[in-house]
Amino acid sequence: MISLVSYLAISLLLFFIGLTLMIARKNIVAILLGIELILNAAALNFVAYSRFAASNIDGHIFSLFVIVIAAAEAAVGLAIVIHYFQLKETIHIDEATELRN
Amino acid sequence: MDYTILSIAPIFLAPFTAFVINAFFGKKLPRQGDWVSVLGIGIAFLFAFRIFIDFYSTYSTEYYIHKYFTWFDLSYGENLFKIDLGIYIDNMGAIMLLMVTGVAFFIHLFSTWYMWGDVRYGKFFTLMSLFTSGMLGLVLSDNLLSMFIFWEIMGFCSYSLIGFYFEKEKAGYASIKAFMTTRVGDVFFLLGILAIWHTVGNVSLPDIYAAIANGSFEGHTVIGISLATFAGFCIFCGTIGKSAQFPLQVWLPDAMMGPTPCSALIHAATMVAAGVYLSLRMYPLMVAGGLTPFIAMIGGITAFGAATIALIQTDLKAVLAYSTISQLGYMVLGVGVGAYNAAFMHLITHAVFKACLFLSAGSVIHSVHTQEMPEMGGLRHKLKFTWIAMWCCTLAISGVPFFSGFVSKDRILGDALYVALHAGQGFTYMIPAALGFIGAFLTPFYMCRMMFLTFHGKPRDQHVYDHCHAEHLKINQNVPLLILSIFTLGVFFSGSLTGQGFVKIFGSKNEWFKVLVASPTESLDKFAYYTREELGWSDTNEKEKPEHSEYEHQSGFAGPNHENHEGLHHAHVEGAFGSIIIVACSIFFAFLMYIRRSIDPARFVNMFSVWVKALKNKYYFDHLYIDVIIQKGLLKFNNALAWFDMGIYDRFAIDGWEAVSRVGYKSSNWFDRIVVDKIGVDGTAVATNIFNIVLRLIQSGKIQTYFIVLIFMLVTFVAVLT
Amino acid sequence: MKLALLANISFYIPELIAILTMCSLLFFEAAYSDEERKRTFVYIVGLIGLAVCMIMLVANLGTEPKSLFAKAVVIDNFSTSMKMIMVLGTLGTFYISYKSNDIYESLKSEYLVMAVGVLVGGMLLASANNMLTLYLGVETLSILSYVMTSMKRKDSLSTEAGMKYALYGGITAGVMLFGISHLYGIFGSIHFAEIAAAIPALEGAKLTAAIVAFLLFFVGLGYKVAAFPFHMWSPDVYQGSPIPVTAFFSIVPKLAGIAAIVRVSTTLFGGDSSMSLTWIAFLKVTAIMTMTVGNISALNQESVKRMLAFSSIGHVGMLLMGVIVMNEMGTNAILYYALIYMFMTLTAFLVTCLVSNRYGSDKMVYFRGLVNEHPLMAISFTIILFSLAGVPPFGGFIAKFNIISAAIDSKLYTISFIAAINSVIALYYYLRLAKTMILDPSDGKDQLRGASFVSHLVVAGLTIPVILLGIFWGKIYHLYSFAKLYIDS
Amino acid sequence: MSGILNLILWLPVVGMIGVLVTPKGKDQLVRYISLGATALTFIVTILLYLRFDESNPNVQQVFQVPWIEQFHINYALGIDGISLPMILLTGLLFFICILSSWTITKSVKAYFALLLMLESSVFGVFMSLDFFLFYVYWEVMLLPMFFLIGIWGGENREYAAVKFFLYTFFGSIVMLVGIIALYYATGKGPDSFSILALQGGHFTDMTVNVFGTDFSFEKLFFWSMFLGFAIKVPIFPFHTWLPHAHVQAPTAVSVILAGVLLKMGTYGFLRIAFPIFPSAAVEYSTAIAILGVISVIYGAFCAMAQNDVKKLVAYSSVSHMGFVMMGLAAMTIQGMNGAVLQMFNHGTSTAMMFLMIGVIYERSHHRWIVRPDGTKGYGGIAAHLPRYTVVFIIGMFASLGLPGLSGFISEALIFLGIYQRFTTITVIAVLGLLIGAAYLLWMYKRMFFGEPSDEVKSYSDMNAREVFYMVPLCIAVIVFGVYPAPILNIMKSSVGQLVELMAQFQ
Repeated sequence: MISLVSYLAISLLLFFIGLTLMIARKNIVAILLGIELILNAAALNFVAYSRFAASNIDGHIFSLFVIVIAAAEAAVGLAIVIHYFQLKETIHIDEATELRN
Repeated sequence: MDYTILSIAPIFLAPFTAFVINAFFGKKLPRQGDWVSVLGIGIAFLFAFRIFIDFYSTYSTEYYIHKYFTWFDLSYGENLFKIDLGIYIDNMGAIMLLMVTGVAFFIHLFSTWYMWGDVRYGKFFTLMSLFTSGMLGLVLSDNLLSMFIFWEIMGFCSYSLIGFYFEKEKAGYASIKAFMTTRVGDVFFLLGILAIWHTVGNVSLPDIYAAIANGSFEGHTVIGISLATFAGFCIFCGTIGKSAQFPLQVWLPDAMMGPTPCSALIHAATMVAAGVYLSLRMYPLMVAGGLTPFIAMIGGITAFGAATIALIQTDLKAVLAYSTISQLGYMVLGVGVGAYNAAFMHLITHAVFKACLFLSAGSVIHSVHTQEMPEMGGLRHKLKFTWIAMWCCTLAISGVPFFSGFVSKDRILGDALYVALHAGQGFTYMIPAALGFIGAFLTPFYMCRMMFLTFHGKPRDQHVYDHCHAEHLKINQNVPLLILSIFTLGVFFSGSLTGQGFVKIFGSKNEWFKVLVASPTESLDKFAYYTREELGWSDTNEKEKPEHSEYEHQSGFAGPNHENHEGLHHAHVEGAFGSIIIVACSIFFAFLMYIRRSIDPARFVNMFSVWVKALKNKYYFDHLYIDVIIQKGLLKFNNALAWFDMGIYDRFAIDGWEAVSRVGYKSSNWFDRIVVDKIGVDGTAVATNIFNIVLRLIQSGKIQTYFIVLIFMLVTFVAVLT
Repeated sequence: MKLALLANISFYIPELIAILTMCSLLFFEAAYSDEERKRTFVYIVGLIGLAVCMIMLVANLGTEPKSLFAKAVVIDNFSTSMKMIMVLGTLGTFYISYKSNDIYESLKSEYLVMAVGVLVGGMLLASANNMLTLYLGVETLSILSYVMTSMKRKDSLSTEAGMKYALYGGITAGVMLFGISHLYGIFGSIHFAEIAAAIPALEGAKLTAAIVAFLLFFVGLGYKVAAFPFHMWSPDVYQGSPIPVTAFFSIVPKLAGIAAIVRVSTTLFGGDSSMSLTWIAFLKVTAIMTMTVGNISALNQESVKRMLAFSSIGHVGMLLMGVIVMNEMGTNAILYYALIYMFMTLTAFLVTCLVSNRYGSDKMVYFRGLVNEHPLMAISFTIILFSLAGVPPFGGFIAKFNIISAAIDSKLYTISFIAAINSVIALYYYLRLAKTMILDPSDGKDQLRGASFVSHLVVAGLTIPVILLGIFWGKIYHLYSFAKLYIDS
Repeated sequence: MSGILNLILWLPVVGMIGVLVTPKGKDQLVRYISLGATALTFIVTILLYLRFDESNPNVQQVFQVPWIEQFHINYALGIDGISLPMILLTGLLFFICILSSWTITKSVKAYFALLLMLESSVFGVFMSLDFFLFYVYWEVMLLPMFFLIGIWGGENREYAAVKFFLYTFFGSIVMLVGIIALYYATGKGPDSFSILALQGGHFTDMTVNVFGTDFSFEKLFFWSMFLGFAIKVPIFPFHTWLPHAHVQAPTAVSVILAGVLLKMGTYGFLRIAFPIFPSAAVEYSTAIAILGVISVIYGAFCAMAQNDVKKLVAYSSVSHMGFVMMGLAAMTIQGMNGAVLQMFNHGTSTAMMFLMIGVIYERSHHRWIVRPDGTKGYGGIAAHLPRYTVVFIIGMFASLGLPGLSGFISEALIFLGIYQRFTTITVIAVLGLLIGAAYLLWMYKRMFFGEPSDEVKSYSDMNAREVFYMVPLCIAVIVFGVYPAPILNIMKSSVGQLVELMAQFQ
């Protein structure tokens, strides 16, 4: 029997992997991936909570919205990254430091 | 006699009006308005004379005029406070008024000759009028506050007159010196006024006398000192400043930078007299405060020290200036030894002969266009009237019998001798008395030296001599001198020819001066029941003496004891004879040295070379004050403080906030870059390596810095809040 | 039931009109081919659309507060007022974008479309009544904002800013969502009212978990209003964005975020449970740090835009102070502050835009002696700067006065003193700019391009309300005192 | 209800609008309009004086209409014996300043408009009975000052203007917190912003929590008000903006700054800080007296070291305002009356000094007594400019406190007052008189004595306009020195009432 705790553990793991990706990777696409992981962790939580803790389907609905928004965000994010690549020919995060005092 | 405002006020208002008229319209008036000033002081003289006659005819120590009005009233509810200004004339005041107006009148008259042709002729008279009115106002004042006001107005006038020739840099220094030195005393004077006001609730003279009589001063202390001592000391400091006593004597010699008539006014009738006058007015307070030994000491030191400096002066006016300081020392000594009456008499007699001396000196200087005595000599042939007048005054100041100085000064010395030897006061008064007697030897010497060098012998500078026109009798040049010199005779003051009661002339009012000018300490009880009356001009002239006076001299009275009249008289006779001998020796000595030239002054100069050097440097007081205290101390301190204020305090403490914020900003930047980027990111990288070997060692990314901060802050918040 | 939901739509007309405006803008964009005429036309369409939206909002103002769509959104006077301010702000930035070279050179109507889109998100956020709408609002705001930021397509700075914004926005939205998911787990609901009801009963591990979850939740909101410590993106993004966009960002998302924070705080943490106290303490620290960090960072900025960006962080701190108060005075003060802030920010950015048009830079040196060439503009801008600093008799002072009043009314003396000190720091950098414009000599510059007579009038016209609201603020404040927050239970 | 205060308050604004609508290039017309406006205002202030009931200690000529009803903020004006002398002074000085600014040629319109705006705001401060209104005017006054110093000032004008603005703003914003705190402490009632209703010490027992510590409400907000007013006065250690501002400001602005604006600080103490927080004021009066005496001595010493004559006079203002603070700290009938009188007298005498410096500056374009390189700046003026010298002497001796001129009687009253409470401080403070005389005379000596240099010989003496505007000040200085009763009569009831209030808390 898979319990709530298992879901939570997985989602937490996903969350931290996402965070780590965002912090540690220098490829911008990888960072975007990290965001997706975090969003997925949340979505997983929603579904799990909806099943085990709450007596309504709000969680399910929420996770549907999350998926849609994650897609939108990924689309916009990738578009910007591509544009950035066109301008700078790099997607190395460390080189995006023009905006400094 | 019934007084109204109209019968007293013109004494002050006439010269003051002259000042106002001259100040505004002086240039448009004929002769630049000098006659307005002369007329003003003349009118004042007439009124003063009328009052004097009234007092003289009343001939009572109990008689005084006290009238006052409210200057302003700040009372509200239970807080009562008003300042009354008024007029208080007693015998002393009446005599003083007569002296001031009389002497000032002649000085004014003389000035119309002396100053004629000066660029700022009109301005001179404007200031002289203000000066005189200031002094008259001070004498008329019934309270210390208005005394202080006029006191300061005189300070201003002396400042302006000393700096009259403002093209000269030296005049500028001299005027500042005069004002600032006297101001040192004034500040203390003001403090004294405050102390008295706080205790008595008023500063009018009758109120103060009443407070002393009733013992209101006892039991109060100011910063640990008994109130009477503190207040008395502060007020005496005013005297020290104004009357050029040790250690604030430095300004008076420099004051001769002004025109000579103004010196006459400062040295004789006004400024310096005001200081002694104040001490005399506040004599009961000085006594109550136990300050008399101190006062005597100051007087003695001044009398002696100034006399020694006068010995070596070559400038005609400088000799007179130091003689003034010396004579003022005698007056203060008189106050200190309880010779109240004699001190005041010396004030009057000195005013007359010193005015005359200065005017004579002015006459000489104007004729020969130099002040240096070594360039003069033999002038008696050309300046006959001046010569006569000046000799009269010299004899008077020297204390030669039959002249006024003998009457007054020798009574001071007599009293000093008495308190030093007979009154059982121990050694307290010994030194002042001794200094006084040495001074009495020096005075005739330097005065005669001056006379001999100026008028006698052969002309030393033929050019100067030839340029000097022989003098004719002129109403505004030598007539004032001659009239003033008449009053150097002692008979006017003593009532008897010799001053010791022999050959009486004034009949029943023979000892009028002695009788009328009674020490307030002796008549304090007339104020014991004094109460202020309703506002407005009080009509009371003569106060009823209370039937049963409970006032008695306090036990432990600190002043010099004059109870033993027998001993006092005895001492006076001793003193008189002693001083006659001293004077005779002194004049003879001067005669030998400067006429017969049988003694070479250079011998003495060599003998006392160190001392003479000190004398030439005026005992280094100027050096001490100007070079050491002001230049090395005050100005350096000021510069340092101003530098601190703008350079340190303002720059760092005030503008520093800006710098601090900038540093704050920079350090937050630095925090971002160093702490977060290097330690945070790299540290996390290391941590990530440990947990996940797959990830390789990474470097910081700027946006990732933000993530780090974000997470770091989150963790912090979580840690703190949960 | 379903019909009832549909009937609710009549109260949702303003948002619908905004969405309609967005669509029609896209339509006209595609329909017209003549570039120049299209441009003007598009602007007219946008203007009309928002004007109608505004009218509808005004019409909504008096109505009874109610919650719509199964309590997903709340329409009350507070949210309506906030929306009105946002609509006005958007209109203002339209004018700036019309004048701006940044936008003019590369784009046509995208700015309008995007701005109205963000506005819709903001409106959603301002009336969000459950976690889902709130999240949707945040994301609508954010995703369009990323695009707006990188709108200067040829400019690598702009793109970089957009990218950073997207990444930062992504992580914060993710963290927030993660927090929300746990909140849902703890409370079993996403509706504010139900969560609020459950909060007092929390204890033990659940309380701790809730606190952590709420913190994660706050990240998203804090990032939207650029509150410390989630403000770090904003200077970079503001600098990289075109000026109209920066102006827009300083107004609409911030005010929407503040509105959401107000609603969340008031609805969820109105009581005095330990959760509420933690939340308020957290907000206090955030407010203090936000205003201090914002103002100190603004001190030595050479770029006026960047300075204004940092200063807007400072203002957010002041607004958060109004939130902490958690009562009607606070919300009134926030509304008033928002209104004045909107006018001030618009004017400031408009002038900056005009200057930057001419010189291609918004460095402070280019403002030297502005008063000699354009007295009206310079004086207006100076007034605005003084107002921003809170000098009477301008609106900014009254705004600060009201906020501090509200704080002191709740005995928050410490934060009031800190706010006061912050005003002084703020004055310092505003004075620097005022000094540059008025006191420094000009360097014999040419006329500003695009600084037409109309621009001057607009600048002056935007300044007038700032002055008037500083003197006759009784009426408007009176109006706002009806703008109560509706708590649907 | 009386409209006369409104008239005084808004006449300058009308003048300002008149100036602003004057067509370009008509500078002379601008000057005459401003002159007319200030002259008219001055005449109305005199009418106000004639209408004033001296025996009534309370506020008179009250005009009150609601402004912001929710907060009970009123547009409330009124005067009493403390504010009337200040209003008279303001009316007079602005009239004079317009005359003295006749030679300004840079942006004439803006200059006169700002000056008129300044006048109105200064009147506003002295007339406000509503705390909010007071604060608004208090701050509004900064704006024209900022520009007047910053645009028409000397070489380093921007720094001075910014410093002045920031410094005062800092003080006043802290005060603002106090104002708001008072509003809530009184329970938001209808009188919560009324300065008069707040007076009387209603806050003695309250406490507030700041930075985690409990403070007495009264003490904390007394200090917050203190800071606001002390910076304005300015007392040591808040004085350093003053030398900068004075040195850089144009003549007329220096005159207003020293003559009127500094008095707003002490006026604040009299009208607000003391009566509203009497027990704190009494408790801290020693500290205030000590700060006062430090200002006196410190200002005087710093003045003595200055070679810039305007800076010297600026420091002398620090010194003289220290006397005012001492008089306030005395809290006796003499001290308080003396302080108010000193406010008036310092206004006239220091205005004279600054005007005279302005006159010579117009001729020499420098202000050096001794130039930084050690050479002589001025020197020998007395021999060349007799009229100038006479007026200068009057002004200088008035500020030196020469009896017979106005400064003395107020200083004497202050000393009398403070002696009763702080003897030792008095003993130290009288030294200030000594140093005060020293630096002024030293300045006078260096500027006026000696042979005039060729440069000084090229100066012309005061012209008719300059003499004309100096005459009223000379008259004021002399007349109120000889007979101060007219001014004292105005203030004594109001001050007496204040003293009675303070006495209840001693």
